[in-house]
Amino acid sequence: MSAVSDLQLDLEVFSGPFDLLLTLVLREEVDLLEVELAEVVLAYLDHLESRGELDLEATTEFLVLIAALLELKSRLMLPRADDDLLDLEPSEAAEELLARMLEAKRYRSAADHLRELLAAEEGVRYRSAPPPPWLRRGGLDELPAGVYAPERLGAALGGLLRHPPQVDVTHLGQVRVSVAERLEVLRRLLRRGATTFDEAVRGADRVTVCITLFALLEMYKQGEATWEQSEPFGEIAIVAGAEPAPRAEAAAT
Amino acid sequence: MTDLARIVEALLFLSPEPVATEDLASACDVWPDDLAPVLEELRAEFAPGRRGLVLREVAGGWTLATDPLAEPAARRLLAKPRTPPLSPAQAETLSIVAYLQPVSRPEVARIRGVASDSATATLLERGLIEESGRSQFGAVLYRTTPLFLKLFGLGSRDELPDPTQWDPTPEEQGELRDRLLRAGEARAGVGPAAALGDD
Amino acid sequence: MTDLARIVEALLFLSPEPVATEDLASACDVWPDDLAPVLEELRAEFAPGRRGLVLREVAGGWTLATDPLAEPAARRLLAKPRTPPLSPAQAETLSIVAYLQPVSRPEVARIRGVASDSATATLLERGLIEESGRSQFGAVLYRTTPLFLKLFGLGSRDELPDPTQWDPTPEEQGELRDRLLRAGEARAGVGPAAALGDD
Repeated sequence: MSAVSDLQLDLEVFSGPFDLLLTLVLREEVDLLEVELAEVVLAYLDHLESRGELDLEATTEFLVLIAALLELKSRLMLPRADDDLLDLEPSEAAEELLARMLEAKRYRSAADHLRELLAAEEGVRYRSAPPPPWLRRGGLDELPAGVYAPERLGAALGGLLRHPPQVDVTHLGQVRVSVAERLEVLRRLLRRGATTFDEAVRGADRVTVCITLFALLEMYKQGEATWEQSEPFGEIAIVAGAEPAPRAEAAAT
Repeated sequence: MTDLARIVEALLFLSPEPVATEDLASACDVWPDDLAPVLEELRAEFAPGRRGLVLREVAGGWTLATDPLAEPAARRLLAKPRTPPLSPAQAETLSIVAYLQPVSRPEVARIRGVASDSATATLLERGLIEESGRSQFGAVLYRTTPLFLKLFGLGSRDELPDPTQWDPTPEEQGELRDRLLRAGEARAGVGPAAALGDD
Repeated sequence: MTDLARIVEALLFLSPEPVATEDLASACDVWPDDLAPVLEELRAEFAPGRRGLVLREVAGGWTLATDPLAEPAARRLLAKPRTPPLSPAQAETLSIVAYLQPVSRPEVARIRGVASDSATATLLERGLIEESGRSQFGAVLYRTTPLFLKLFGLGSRDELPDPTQWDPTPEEQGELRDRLLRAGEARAGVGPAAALGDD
């Protein structure tokens, strides 16, 4: 049983297992706008702690699910969002999850096939005895001078001096981004004045975008920030709210 | 046995790696076409079940290998275990590298949904995969090695079967989709996540 | 060929050293006397002039060897001198050692973003780099060798090409070492030590 399906929730609007919540949300029987997703995350962290072990597989599953919920909720909560933005059907969320699961399944099946191939090779051995002395290849010291081009070294070094575009941090990505980090990013940007959502998520992957949006919602709720989008898909301008809430961080992380 | 067949037999015995037909031909100072009947002769001579050795075509070349009949005795004589089996994580990582090479570790992690650092490290250490440069983002790329082909009995990567053959049919996919939506009704201690994960 | 003869053939093929009759017998789980006719059978099969391999009885026991007929071809196939290509991992590792020497293995791993043990081992084995003491933290330091200078056609380390022409971020400030470490860390993101392998 995975940790995710074991997760029991006791929220204001819903009490029961997490996967039932997911189902009810997808069927629109529970209003996602009323679900405190931060509470869900906290419950999950407590749950992990009580199990005393970190199951990466289950944790990732949870993150994928919660990210899908976050994205859904974010879209629902976007101020001035018109019908275009509200058209994410529950089936689209299901579609997204399905696509990921199919891809993973394809290579899991291929992996099973590889293991069968390897098992079928049981008992096949190759000779690994070293060649007889009269066949030993001479060492590199017998090669003439200058067989390698020094430019090869300069080029290799140059490649190592390159900084990746920011998007590359996603490669350690989806598991490691936290609401606290994204709050930090937003607050840092806002200290310098007004900013935009694009600025806050430049080069970020999808999950980071979701979490950033969630962090922004949290700041909005706490009166730390407000935002404005003048047209659908337009730039989202973010300005610091009148009263930064001292509790915000504790509530969101 | 012709002299040419005798020479090829000796070369295959001496070479630590499978030898391509062209390399055998140039070592024997003949045309590759002249070698074809010799390789057929040897293939018949070392056909499975005839001798203690079998002639195999793997990793783009020819090589001699033992018949599994000898495995228990070989284990007793050499006290060397054969290649250990792959863990599920290693096999998944290897299959993604085998099919999508060159592929970076982040890409493997994205497909598997979990970080695959230790599986990658083990596959590298066992020589089944190797680095093959860097992606445009600077991530190290990996590919499979000739040893991978050899140990899995493959002549080349083209012999890997099309992985889409394991995809669910459109009907099954539709069913999965429905289940994701209807999981509440089907739920009897099994959630949508778990139910899908088992498929 | 009997099963026992097939097994013995496979064992002699695998073993790098001559094998005593007793050892063959115990590996095959038979009495040495049972093996005598099998060895005679194989001796006839692998008699000189018949095949590419010859069964020999030497001081330590039994061994398969190639017929001298194959020697010229074997030399052409296996003993010809060749310049081993530098893999991407080896070229990166060697360039780091060449430009930053002395440099420690953990530093190489931090710059490359992946453990570089096998590349380092190969470069050491080929004599292109060597150890040069230890860092204040006890890590082994590496430097290039005179053989390295010779094979790259360099009179001294000062003749290494100026990397500026390959520098993708010339606007970055700082020493080469610091810049490499910063770029390596940027490529690794904020990830855990796992990315660095076994530092």
